[in-house]
Amino acid sequence: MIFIWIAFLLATVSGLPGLFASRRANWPQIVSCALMCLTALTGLAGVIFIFIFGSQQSVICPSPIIGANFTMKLDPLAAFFLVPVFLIGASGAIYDLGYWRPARHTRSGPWLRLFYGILIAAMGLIVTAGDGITFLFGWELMGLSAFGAISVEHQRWKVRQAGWLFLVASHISMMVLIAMFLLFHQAAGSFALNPLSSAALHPRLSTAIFVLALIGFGIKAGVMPFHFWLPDAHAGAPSHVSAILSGVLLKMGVYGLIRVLMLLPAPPASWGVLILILGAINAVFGVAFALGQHEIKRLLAYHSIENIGIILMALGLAILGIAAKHPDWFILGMAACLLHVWNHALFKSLLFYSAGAVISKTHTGLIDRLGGLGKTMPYTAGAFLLGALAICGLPPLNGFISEWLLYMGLFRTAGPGQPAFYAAAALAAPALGLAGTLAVACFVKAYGTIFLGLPRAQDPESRLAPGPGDPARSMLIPMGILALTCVAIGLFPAAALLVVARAISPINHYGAIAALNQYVSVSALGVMTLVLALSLVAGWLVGEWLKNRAVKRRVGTWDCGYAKPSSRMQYTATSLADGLVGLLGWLLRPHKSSQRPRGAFPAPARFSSHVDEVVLDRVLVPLWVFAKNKLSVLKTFQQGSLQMYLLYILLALLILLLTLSPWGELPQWLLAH
Amino acid sequence: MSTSILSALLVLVLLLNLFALGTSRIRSLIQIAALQGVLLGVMPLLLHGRLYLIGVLIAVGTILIKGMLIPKILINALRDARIKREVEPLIGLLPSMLLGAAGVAASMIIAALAPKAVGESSTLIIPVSFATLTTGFLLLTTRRKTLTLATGYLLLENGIFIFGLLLLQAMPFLVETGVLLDLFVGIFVIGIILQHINLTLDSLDTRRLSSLKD
Amino acid sequence: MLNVFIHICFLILLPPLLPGVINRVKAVLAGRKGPPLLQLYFDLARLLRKQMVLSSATTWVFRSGPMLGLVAVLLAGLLIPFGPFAAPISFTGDLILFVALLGLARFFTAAAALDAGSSFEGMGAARELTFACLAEPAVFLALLALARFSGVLSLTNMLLAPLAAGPLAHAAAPLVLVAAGLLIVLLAENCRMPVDDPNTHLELTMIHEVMVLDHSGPLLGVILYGAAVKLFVFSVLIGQVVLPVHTPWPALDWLIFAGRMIALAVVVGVVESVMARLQMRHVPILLTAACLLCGFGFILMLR
Amino acid sequence: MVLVLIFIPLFFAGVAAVTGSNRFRPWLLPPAALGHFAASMLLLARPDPWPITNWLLIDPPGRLVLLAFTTLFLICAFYCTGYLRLRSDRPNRVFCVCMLIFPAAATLVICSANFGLMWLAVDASTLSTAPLIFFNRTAQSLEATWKYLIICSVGIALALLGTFFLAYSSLQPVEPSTQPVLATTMSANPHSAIPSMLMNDLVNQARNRTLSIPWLKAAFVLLLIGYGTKMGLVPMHTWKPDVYGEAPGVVGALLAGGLTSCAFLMLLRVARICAAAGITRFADSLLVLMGLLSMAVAGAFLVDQKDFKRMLAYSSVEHMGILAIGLGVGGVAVYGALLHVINNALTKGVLFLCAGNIHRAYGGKTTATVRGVLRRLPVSGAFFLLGFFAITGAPPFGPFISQLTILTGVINGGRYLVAALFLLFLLLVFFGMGRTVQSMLLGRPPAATRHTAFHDGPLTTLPIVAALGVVLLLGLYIPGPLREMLLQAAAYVGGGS
Repeated sequence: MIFIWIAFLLATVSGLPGLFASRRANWPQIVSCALMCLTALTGLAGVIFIFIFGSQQSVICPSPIIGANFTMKLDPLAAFFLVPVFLIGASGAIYDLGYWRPARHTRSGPWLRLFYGILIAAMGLIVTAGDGITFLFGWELMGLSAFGAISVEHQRWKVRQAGWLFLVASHISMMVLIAMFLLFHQAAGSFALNPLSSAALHPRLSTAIFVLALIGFGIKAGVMPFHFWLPDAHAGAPSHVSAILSGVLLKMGVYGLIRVLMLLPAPPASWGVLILILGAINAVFGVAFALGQHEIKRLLAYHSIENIGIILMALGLAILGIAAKHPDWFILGMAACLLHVWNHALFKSLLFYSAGAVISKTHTGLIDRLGGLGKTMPYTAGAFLLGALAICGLPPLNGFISEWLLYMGLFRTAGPGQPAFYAAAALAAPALGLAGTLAVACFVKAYGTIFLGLPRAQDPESRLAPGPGDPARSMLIPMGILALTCVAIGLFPAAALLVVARAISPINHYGAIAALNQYVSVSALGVMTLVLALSLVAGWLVGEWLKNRAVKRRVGTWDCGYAKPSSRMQYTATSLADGLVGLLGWLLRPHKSSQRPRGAFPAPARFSSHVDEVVLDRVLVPLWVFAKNKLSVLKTFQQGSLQMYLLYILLALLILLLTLSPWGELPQWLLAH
Repeated sequence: MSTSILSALLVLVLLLNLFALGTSRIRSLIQIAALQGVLLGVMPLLLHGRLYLIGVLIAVGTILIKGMLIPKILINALRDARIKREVEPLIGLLPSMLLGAAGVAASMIIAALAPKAVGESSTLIIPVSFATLTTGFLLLTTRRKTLTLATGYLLLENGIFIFGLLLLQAMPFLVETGVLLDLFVGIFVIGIILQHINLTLDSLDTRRLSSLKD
Repeated sequence: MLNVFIHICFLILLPPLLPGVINRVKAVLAGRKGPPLLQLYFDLARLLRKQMVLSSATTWVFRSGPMLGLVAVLLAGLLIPFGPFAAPISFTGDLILFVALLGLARFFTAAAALDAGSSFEGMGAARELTFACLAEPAVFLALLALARFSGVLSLTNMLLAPLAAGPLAHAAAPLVLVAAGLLIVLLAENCRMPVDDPNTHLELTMIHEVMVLDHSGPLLGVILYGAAVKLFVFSVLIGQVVLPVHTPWPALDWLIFAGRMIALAVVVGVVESVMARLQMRHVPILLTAACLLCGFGFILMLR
Repeated sequence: MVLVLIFIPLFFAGVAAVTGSNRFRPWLLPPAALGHFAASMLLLARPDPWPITNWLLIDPPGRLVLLAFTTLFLICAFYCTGYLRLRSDRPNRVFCVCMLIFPAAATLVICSANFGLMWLAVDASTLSTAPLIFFNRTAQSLEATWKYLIICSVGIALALLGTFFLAYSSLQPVEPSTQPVLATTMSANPHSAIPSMLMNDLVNQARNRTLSIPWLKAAFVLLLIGYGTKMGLVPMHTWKPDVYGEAPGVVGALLAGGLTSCAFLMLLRVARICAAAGITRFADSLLVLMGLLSMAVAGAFLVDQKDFKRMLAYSSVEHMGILAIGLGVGGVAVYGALLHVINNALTKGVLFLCAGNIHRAYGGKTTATVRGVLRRLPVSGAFFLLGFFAITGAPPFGPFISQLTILTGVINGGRYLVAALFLLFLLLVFFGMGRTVQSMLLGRPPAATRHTAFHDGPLTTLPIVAALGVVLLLGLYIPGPLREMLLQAAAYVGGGS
């Protein structure tokens, strides 16, 4: 416990030195990085203690709410969620050393580091909160500090918009959660996060709590259709902040959902199905939207939606398991859910780091203007490739392990003799498969266009020409760490699942460890991934050997006999995705603009398609504008004429006096109920 | 006997209200207000058969302030302001008179409905006070000149003062004089502001005073 | 043990035979003589002896892609049972690994294609990926149906279950639907008619062939071989579903198995020669049909 | 003691009136404020050592408001010296004098137990603030002052009528012959049967059900309208945006934090009588109605509000609505409302003082000219942002706690609809304010405003820091004594039951 405390403290203060030092000095950055690493070490030490010795609870101090305290509660589940917080937090701080140099980001640097530290501490507070008030404190602190971290570069209009959207979303979720916790308080009689007894809880009330929780946490987790804030925020923030947002902050929503659901007694199967369907929709639609993106970080942002969808599917399966008294569904679902939380944090941060490296070198994130970076930035390319394979759920990497568990659970719902209602839940498996292949398409597109082929710049001298090689070591190290963890979890799933099982223990009624192994043979899977990895390496070696042995000569790519091929004739990402975007046009509503060559001497032809944020641009913005216009009608009542103002007073007087008359009871009755 | 005189005075006040609504000249409007002030000053004396200290003092104070000082301020403001002497109602004079009459009727009905406390001297007090109140509000909402607004406020206060007669004993000396004083200071400050308005905007027309809006 | 050995031998040696059979059938139906049955073996032998020409645009992805693809497909081949004999590798959940391996192969093939930086190969990669997205759900639905039918989650037991149940099992009808769906998937995944014409020479209309334009020599050989193995693996999958026969004599079983493979090749050949190639924009409809077939198969199992 | 409290500012006001030096005069404010603060602390610490009459008693809610007011006045006083130093071009005699009379009047409101006296004090406070608003001597400030005077005077007049109704409702049948006698000895025996304006008499009579209910209801309506006008409840709020928009920031702070709290205190006292008389439901539903209306209208006007001082005005309207709802809902919500009085006062102080600085630096108060404040005035900008988050109910600041407590009361009262609307309007307010604040603070400051005279100085920023510090503290921890006071006050109003 004390370790966790120190960790939070260190994280909070890590940004302070920068505020009091000169803006161009380097040492505050190094100090804050060191403090953040220290945070990670102490924090992880505390986490290990929790894993070994089990839950702890402690009262911090009486809270200003009457009859409530600030309490912290640390159980293995919380500890499990603390791991990415500390790990990604520290690696981000290291990445920051090379990525956000004081020389280039003189003004924004100190603020960024301040907010970054507070953000880490706030997320830790959320996870360790033992009561609603503390939770809400952490929640808002997280929202505000993340808002600060996103909009450090607020002189850019896009960044301001992104920050504002994030703030709006986070405030809506705050309000919903306040309502949720108030209902919880009414049901439980206190804000403490203890399981509710089914006796005290009216089913309508528990349903209300569930729905509010789903919305409130869903907004933060970027669940469609509440994801409108997500792409802009991820694209606008500095890359390591995007990594935190996508890798850790979204998971806070997942954590809250799990926590609250586990407090509610006897969730009905319908909840599980609802979450499952929601998850499937998110998984497929998220990656579908990602296909239409041209900006690497926006693309990654939509993939966060996809992965949240996968996590939700797993959660839904677990709920279904509780409702249907099927321990195997619960265990598999919960294990997949938690493991994927870790995995997504790892490979998504890895991807954001490499994307950040590319952007910092080439000054653009537009996929179609890049190319051939694999030769000049081999390490970055390798990191991105690993991340891509992992996020596509391909063996032998970690993403595959969690998705495999989820598939296992889903297939089991279709076992012989299961009622059709539950077996139908297995239809989520094809959806997951579809999401998987779409992801493959999407990342072949991204990886192939950015790192393979030739640079697409008109002239090599332009800024878009590949930069002078890989980024600074301080940026490569965190990538390396994350890549290694991805591989490790992929090759030794059994070890990771031991931790997961420990994390499930406080919320599960079945005894996880035995269960998991008796339903699926993780060890066999581990062996297989190991074999696969080895044979892949062998294959790669053979390829290299062939090169040394059999290469006759090197020529330009065969260009079908064109006179003067240019690297801009390569297939672009837009064209790669065009087929699928066309198939999904009913959903993505792409704006296509094309100019076909005509006549004997055609004018320059061009084609471009753009997929915008449907929920935001087609629904919310028009709605908001409409509301604004309607509200501005009211302003005619404040036209500056004193006589009118006095008339308002008179009218108010008369109307209120009317309530004295017999029929004045009506409004009172209305308001009393 | 005193009760009947009181009632007579109250009726007089009622008539003055209608005049106030009907007159088209600011000066006469102010004078009407002043006259009302004087009448109001007399009433406390009549309220109970005999004289006693509070009554006399209040009477004198009222007559002094409501009847003389305040009208003086307003008249001065009117003299300094280089403006037309018409009241410029937002709605015609006749409609406002009709509205006033309606107000009187309504006050009568309301007063009739309202439960009375025993030992009330004149049954006219409540309706007349309500009617005066309504008149004040009418002047406030339907006149354009700042001065007429001030006068309307004065009538409003008069109405309240009349109601105050009902609980003369309840309102100790301090409160009563305080009320008067406040009224006086209020009008005084309003007068100052009026002068400033006059200096800066060179008019007392509220149309010039509606620049602040959303 | 012996069976495992035979399994591996079949997996390595048999695949190049199928294209030969298919081509021969097509030739016969077209009234031509056609290339020898073992043509692909000869081609491979020649290609492996050749040297290769590399584009200066390429990186290691271009060179290793085909190898990695081949490795993945071979491993997938080790996961499915041949005939009545259990697969060398079998554990609960290997069916997911099976699908994932095919995905891995696809990833590297497409990446390798993009590495050459030619628009044709980009085109091919785009089509490959697009159609795969439609084929994948069909495979999963088929697996669901089989899981529902067999109640186990390892390919071996799953695919031996129809065997146990016998050809006239109660669930025969759904299985036929599933098999039909899988056949379409096979045609699409292995770029046969009516989805793609392996013998065409117009780059703009090709899918698989156009992805490998720049590969030459041993690499091309590896690619051709990998494609053959993929075809083989798919055929095994279907064969296990449609013709569950087995005898007490293992040797006979192996013969039956080989025969079944060849029969399937013949079927494919016939399909190829009787059907014309679809327009690219009609392919998705065909694949959706495959999804529906497998889906119905699963739904029918639900009752 | 209470008299001392009232006379400290008055004394300094006298000194200020006779002081000749324009530069020295502002320095009279801090000692006055310190004295007032110290005296108030003494008064709050122990029961009044020298009570004079039963007219000047300070009741538990009064204690809270006194605490909030004197703290705010202290902060504003220090800020004011810095502010007036910047405005040394203007004669500040009247300003200083009124600046010192106003607290005396407000203190009288807080400390008096007689409705008549309270009314006098409220009116005095109105009149004493008018010259403060007029400080800038521009046409706009003139118009604002004018509207303020007329609207508030009318409101106050109605309040007076309401007070009369209240007294009249306590008029009981007695023999006419005995009236004069009693009249002379009235203040001697507060429990007389003749009309009384003393808080305790009225409450006692209400308890023995000897108040005439219809007149009491009418009185409540009139007082609600009257003091609601001072509070700025919709639709009597119309003076607020103009006045807060035109008055100097520090005056806005005193009005929004101090005057409105006093007006709310009046409503609270009336509500107590209603509760005692058992017409709680009537009073409560009206309060909740007005409160929701205020929140809704404020929210609507806050949406794309270009002028940040008017924005603060509407936010003040919204918070008056919150107070009204808290009072109306009763139960633990009253506790929340009383806490919110303090939080709102201090947070509004922060916001208005920062707004004053920003206005000084940019010479404009619309988002057209005011951009990139965080660059131009780092301290004021940052604290304006924090104040914005605080006032919109974000933890870890005090208003979050008070609003949450009020909401708890609403939910426990089973009024889900009210709770939903409450949250909805809070959201609307956040959108409206947030957009303006964001476009003010972020981005690059216009070149023209980079090098204007004003910069953050100690006197103009430290008071802000202090105020926000208190707000933050109240969000994290409520000292025992304060909690005691709050509980007592809530029980006093009848919130406890």
